[in-house]
Amino acid sequence: QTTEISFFYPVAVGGPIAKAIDGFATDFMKANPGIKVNPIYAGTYQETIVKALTAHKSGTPPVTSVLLSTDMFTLIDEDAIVPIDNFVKTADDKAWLGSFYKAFMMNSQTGGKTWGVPFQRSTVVMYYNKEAFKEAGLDANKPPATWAEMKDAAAKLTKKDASGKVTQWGVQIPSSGFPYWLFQTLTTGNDAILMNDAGTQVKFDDPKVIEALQYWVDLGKAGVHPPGVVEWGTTPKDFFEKKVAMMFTTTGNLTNVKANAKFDFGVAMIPGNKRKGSPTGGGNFYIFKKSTPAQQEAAFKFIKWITQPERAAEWSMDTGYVAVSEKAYGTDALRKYGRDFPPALVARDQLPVSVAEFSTHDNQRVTKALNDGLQAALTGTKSPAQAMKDAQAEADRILRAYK
Amino acid sequence: MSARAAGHQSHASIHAWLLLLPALVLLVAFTHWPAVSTFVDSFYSTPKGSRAAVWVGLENYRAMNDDPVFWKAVRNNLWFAGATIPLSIGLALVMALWVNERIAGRAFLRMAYFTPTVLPMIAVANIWLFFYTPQYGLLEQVTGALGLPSHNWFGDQSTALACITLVAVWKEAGFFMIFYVAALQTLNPSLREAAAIEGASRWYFFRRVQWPLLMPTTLFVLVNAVINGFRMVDHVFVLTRGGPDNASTLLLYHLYEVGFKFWDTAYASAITVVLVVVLASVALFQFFVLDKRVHYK
Amino acid sequence: MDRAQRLAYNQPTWLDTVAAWLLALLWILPLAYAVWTAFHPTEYSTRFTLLAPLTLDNFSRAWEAAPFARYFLNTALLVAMILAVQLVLATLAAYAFARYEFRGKNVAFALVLVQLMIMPDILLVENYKTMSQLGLVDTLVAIGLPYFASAFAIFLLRQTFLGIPKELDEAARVEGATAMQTLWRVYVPLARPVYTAFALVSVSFHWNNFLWPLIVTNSVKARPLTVGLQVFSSVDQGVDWSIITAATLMTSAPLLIGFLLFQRQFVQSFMRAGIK
Amino acid sequence: MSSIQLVDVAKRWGTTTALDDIQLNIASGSFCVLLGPSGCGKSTTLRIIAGLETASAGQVLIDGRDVTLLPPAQRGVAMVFQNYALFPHLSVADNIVFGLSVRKLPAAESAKRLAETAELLGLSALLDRKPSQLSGGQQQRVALARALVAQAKVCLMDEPLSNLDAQLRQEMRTELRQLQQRLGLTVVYVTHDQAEAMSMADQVVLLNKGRIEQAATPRDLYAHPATTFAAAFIGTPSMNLLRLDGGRIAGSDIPASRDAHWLGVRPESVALGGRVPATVRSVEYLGADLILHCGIGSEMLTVRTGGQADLAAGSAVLLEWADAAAHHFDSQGQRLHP
Amino acid sequence: MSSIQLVDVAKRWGTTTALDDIQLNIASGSFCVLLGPSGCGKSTTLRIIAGLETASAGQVLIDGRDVTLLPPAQRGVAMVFQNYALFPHLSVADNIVFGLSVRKLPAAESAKRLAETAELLGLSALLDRKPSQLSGGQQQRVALARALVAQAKVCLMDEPLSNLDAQLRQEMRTELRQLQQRLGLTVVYVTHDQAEAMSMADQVVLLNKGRIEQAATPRDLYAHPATTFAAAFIGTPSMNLLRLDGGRIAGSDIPASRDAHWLGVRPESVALGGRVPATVRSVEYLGADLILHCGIGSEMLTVRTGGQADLAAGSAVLLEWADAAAHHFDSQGQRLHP
Ligand SMILES: Nc1ncnc2c1ncn2[C@@H]1O[C@H](COP(=O)(O)OP(=O)(O)OP(=O)(O)O)[C@@H](O)[C@H]1O
Ligand SMILES: Nc1ncnc2c1ncn2[C@@H]1O[C@H](COP(=O)(O)OP(=O)(O)OP(=O)(O)O)[C@@H](O)[C@H]1O
Ligand SMILES: [Mg+2]
Ligand SMILES: [Mg+2]
Repeated sequence: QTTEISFFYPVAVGGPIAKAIDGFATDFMKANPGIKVNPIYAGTYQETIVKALTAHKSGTPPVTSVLLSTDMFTLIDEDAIVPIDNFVKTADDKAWLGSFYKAFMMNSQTGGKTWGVPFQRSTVVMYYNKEAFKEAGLDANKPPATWAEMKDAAAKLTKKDASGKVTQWGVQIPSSGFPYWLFQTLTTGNDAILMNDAGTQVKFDDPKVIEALQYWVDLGKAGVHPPGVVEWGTTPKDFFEKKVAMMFTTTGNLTNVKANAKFDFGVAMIPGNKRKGSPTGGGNFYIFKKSTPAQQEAAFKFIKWITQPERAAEWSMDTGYVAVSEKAYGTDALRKYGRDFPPALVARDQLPVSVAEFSTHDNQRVTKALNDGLQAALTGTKSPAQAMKDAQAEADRILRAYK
Repeated sequence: MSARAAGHQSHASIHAWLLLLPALVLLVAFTHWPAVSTFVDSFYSTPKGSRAAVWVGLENYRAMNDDPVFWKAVRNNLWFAGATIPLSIGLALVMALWVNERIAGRAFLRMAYFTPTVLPMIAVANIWLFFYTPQYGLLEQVTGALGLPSHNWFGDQSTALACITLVAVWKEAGFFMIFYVAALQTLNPSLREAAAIEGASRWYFFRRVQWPLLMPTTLFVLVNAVINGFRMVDHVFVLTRGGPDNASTLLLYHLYEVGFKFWDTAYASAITVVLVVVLASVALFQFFVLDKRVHYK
Repeated sequence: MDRAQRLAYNQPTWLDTVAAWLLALLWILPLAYAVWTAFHPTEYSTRFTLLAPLTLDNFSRAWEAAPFARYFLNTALLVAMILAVQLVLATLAAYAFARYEFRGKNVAFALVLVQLMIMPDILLVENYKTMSQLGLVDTLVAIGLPYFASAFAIFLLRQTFLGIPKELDEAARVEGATAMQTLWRVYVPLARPVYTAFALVSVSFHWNNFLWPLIVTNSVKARPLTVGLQVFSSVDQGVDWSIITAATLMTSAPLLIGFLLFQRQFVQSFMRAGIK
Repeated sequence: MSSIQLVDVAKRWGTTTALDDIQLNIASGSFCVLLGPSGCGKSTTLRIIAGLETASAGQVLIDGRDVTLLPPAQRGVAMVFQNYALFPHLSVADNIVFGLSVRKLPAAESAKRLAETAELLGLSALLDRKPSQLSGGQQQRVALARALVAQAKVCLMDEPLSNLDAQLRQEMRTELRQLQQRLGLTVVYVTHDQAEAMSMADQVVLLNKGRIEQAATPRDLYAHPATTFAAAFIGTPSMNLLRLDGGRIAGSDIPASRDAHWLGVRPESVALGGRVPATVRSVEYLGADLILHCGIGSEMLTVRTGGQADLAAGSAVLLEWADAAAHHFDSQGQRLHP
Repeated sequence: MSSIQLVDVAKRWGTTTALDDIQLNIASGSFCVLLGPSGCGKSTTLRIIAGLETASAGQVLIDGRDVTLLPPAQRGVAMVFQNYALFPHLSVADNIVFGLSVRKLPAAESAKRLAETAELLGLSALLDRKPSQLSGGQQQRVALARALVAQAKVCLMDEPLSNLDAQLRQEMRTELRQLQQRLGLTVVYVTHDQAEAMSMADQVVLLNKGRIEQAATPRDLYAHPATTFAAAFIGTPSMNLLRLDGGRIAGSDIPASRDAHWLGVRPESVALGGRVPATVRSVEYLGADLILHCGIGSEMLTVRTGGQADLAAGSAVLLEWADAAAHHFDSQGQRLHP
């Protein structure tokens, strides 16, 4: 008698992801004849959670799904998922659970329980155009490491044509879609943490946070960063087109950049001010509550199988995501890959200083309050301090119910 | 007499209802029933996990009243509708007048105007994204060549909504054009000749004859345009996601965020109810009131 | 003597012609851009030089990204099914509205019109519930069901039927035709242009519909093209116009080609439909 | 075989009465024309016979059978509509056999009847055309063929010729009449054209405001109109009705042969060259005829004379008419019998 | 004041020739009727005069001025369309003053002219109605008012009465003609109804297949048709055309008064009681007249006689006609002059 488990997954990077997932599922089923895995492509992350929660609300959710790590609180509040700890019984299981990078687990645990298992995880890094560095008289092998250095470098990298119009910006930090995530690269560097672990308290009006935002706004004012809100989706293209010399974006873009940048480029850790650091991001596995114990067990087995080092390494190379465990980087395949293409290791190296992606109860609503504040500051309709104060007030109002 | 007539009448009634039945059953099952339950839900709190929904009366409506984003969306939407409706109808009319005449390349023009209707919005929005991209986007390439300064179209609060509006107009005008062309074809050609003999210019003829006679079509198109003015949001998802800072949030997009991002289904229901009531009254007003006034025949 | 065929009183001026062409070029620009980008390598997606090399690479990449062959089949089946059911149901309902006097007619008509206003997207959760109660999740039928009764079609056909001379109806009755026979043999053939017109609208809508099909289907066997198309709007990675435009052209090609081939008939249909 | 009786038939729509107290017998195999001005209820009467409307009161008998409440298809009647009501999407052949195929007649039988009927009406060469490709006269024959092919013995026609031009109308009248006689049909025919009624009918039923004004043979109707309405409605130019004032034509001292309220004389009964002086007011040349509009006293008198006569407006003429040609009506407009 | 000349006018659409070599003089203040069967080019001629079509060759002169290439508005013509072309959304008053308001006439002047014209045509009580609330005859008068109010001296009319019923048509003819005379208009009037042409025209232009068959006064046309076409087209019932065979009526031994290909006799010129034996084939009763269709040899002859005659189909009759009433045509259909 076979146990059938449905598995929703989103696709957030290019390439034949669906084929890779189907391949994993087939391999898994070969190894575990009693289980039938049914992978279901469910669109983008947002579409996947809409699909999963719609199904949950009508009583027939998937057994497991990859969803954003930041959706944890939402899923808990909807009473949609069960803690992973329920299934961790043997020592082997415990070792497995302990093998993930701590940075990734920060978004997967709350209230002493583990709710998600890291799968396709990422972090923000800085890509830079080495040729532009050389042209500007900068050392292409020594990317800026601090805010001050970055601002200087950006100033040198900004090029204008005869009419005074900028033809190449020094640095670009996109601010559409999920500005809060990029903003965390600055707050983390300024040694500020935006929320507490329980997801019930935010600190937007912390002076360090305001200072970070001020820095971002000042980059624009200094004329080294494009004005207004910068589109996330076109940022890589801006980089390829040499319209920008340094860009902040996800490690998930590595394969893309490698394929399309027609110049020598470098990947660097995010420059810091008081410290270094960057938020993690990406998706975790969750197991849904409204499925049979047998299915949940089977799903757990599948999750454990697919996050084994070899597969994590393969997945990382296929997609550009960060492999989720130390051991994955120990595999031959990934080691060789890292040697041939050192930029692939930058994200890993940044993990020790990485922090959890911003996530709270009623996550999207609170996030939106922050996003709106950031965009207001970046488009100049509010001062950074005012924007963060308003965002804080709104977040407090929303989170009141969860205290 | 009445007995005779009544017999026929009731027989016909049964027959008519039988014909309507399949369509009505489906409408009720997939439109009215969900709509009613949405209406009911709007008076309860959002069920979360184990917390069941409780009766909260008008609480959700009060929250709506206090929600600045809602009001921003209302304002934006009014602006958006206020711009798309006249622009798309006006362009549609101009297009229809052109392709209704013997203009050079009529077949090509007709096809060109109509293509937006055939292309999927989700995909086309990405193309528009390119058009608006700063520095190397198509628009910038043109303005750049003209020596105009660069502008971040979607990244600026003052232009984002206008850009969204333009895309909507592009999508709509060709569709409406078809209705106008159809109506123009039914106008008696000798009216134009009569006007020509009287010495009316094209503009005068349009103003005094064509336009009033197209009134029923304009109303039909208007109602569609009003509805679409509140229903078209596909492109917002790709282009601006409502930003920057809600500068391009439309009601339905806000509704989507509340319902499927915040999962505040009760509050979403309240917004839905408001939206549906407003739109339904617009449409019913047209069909049952205005319709009778603008028909000349 | 060089004489115009017709005098100037109804001739568009050259100004009109220029303006009309400019507008048309503007309108077709997205499509033109899609064609350009899809057939050129990525680096030319934002640069327009005449000598750019041509390639079909983008199409093959797009084609491989999802089981498009199956999706094409599903989409074709789906739009055909929706259209067929819509036409049948709307025909019956429109006939009732156009040719019968009965109690509650206005109420019923208002109920139908209301559907024009209620966007199915908002009713996702409720409708999904119904589908899962009916056990229809992940079937083509489930995608179509909420759209089977189309208020737009009912409205359009009712208008058309009202415009069909009453004598034809009476002639058929005198000849012994039942109401159903009259409908089928007189009304339907006479309304053919409207059916064509509506078919165009319906097919292009459902060919491009996305959210509901995504939510209510799970497997390749029931999913339409748009879901496949969505693979390319990869959020993390930014926009890759080359592949998106290739995929767009690929998926809308049947519609575009169909429209090009039959545009005369379509436009004439709309015209003869005399939709008012 | 197929007589038609209307007994006490009335038709009301809300408060308007379209027909009132209609009594009518139409003999089997006869050609009955319903004649009258617009809105008098001709179509309504026909539609009540066809079953397209239900009478508000009274009964309709066909062949003695009460069909008042039967639907049209069960009455055994065929109908030709004013604008033919041909199905524009069907070929001529399909139009003709529409009723047969609806009634699921075997294909062979249906083809046979089609061939016969088409032959009869000279449509054999046109069977594949669409109605829009036919001339008015041909369309008319198709409509007729559709009515005939069912072999119903009663055929109802609502102004079937009104859309045709003068020449064609003329021809079709003769053709229709011959056909009716050949097939022995009972035809009820609606028209508002009195010439048509006169030339075709066995019985003319003249309607006015929902009531029967007179039902008679054409000759009887022409020779003995029962009312001034009938007198004025039949004939072109229509009968002169001169008001009499103390036995004289109003405004003159010309005596009438007997006292009445109205003196009626048909224009063709007035001859030039008599004892009655008159002034030509206007002249209408019609080729074969010349129509003179003359003033006598305060009355106008129309005279039909030969086309070769050459009289201009303003001339003085002398007129005369035979006593036998004079009709007399009382102040209610009722005929005074001698 | 406002004569019209067409010089060598031709009109071609692609390969079809609608008009060929048209030479026409229309005197100022006259009533000219363009007559002919459907498709003969009547409307095209009218529209070329109006400027709604351009002639492919030739010139149009109005009052001696070459207007061939002028747009309609600059030709000083008014036009009444077949279906009236009233603006359905405008009131009667607005319809009438449409042209005046185009020309920005002062409101006072415009109101004055409206009042006068409405008065003239008896429309004063209807000024606020919409065209759909008018009867056919009233609509016709509104169209006429719109044409008259501009005070153009040339008025073109395309079958303006064809949509009216017989009675109304009769009245409108008289009214129109009187109006034309009163205002001294030059009217060009299109119709395919020969009776209409005869009763209204000063000059009838008979067109056939894009060419002028004959242009003459009604009496001349009737008395001396130039061709068999003209002979057959004018008059109801139309002229009998009997084929002659060696100087005798084909299939009989009745001699004609002279040798020709065709012998033409009008039905009203044939009298009963003469020397020519014939058989009545069918009979048509029209009240005032009785139409007999008689066979002579292999030819048919229509005879018009008084309505009181009582002859049934099948009777043998003797007929006669005066030599002066006989027309003769050659094998090309051209009139043979005595
Ligand atoms: N469906 C209806 N509802 C109300 N009144 C009607 C209806 N049909 C006919 N009438 C009225 O009944 C009267 C007789 O109409 P009917 O159609 O029989 O006239 P008719 O003699 O055929 O006239 P016409 O020659 O114009 O066709 C008219 O006054 C008409 O307005
Ligand atoms: N726009 C056109 N294109 C091509 N042929 C035309 C056009 N208009 C008219 N014709 C042709 O020119 C000829 C004359 O047409 P016209 O309309 O003048 O006829 P008519 O005498 O007015 O006929 P009717 O009495 O039917 O109105 C016809 O053979 C017609 O088919
Ligand atoms: Mg009638
Ligand atoms: Mg014509």
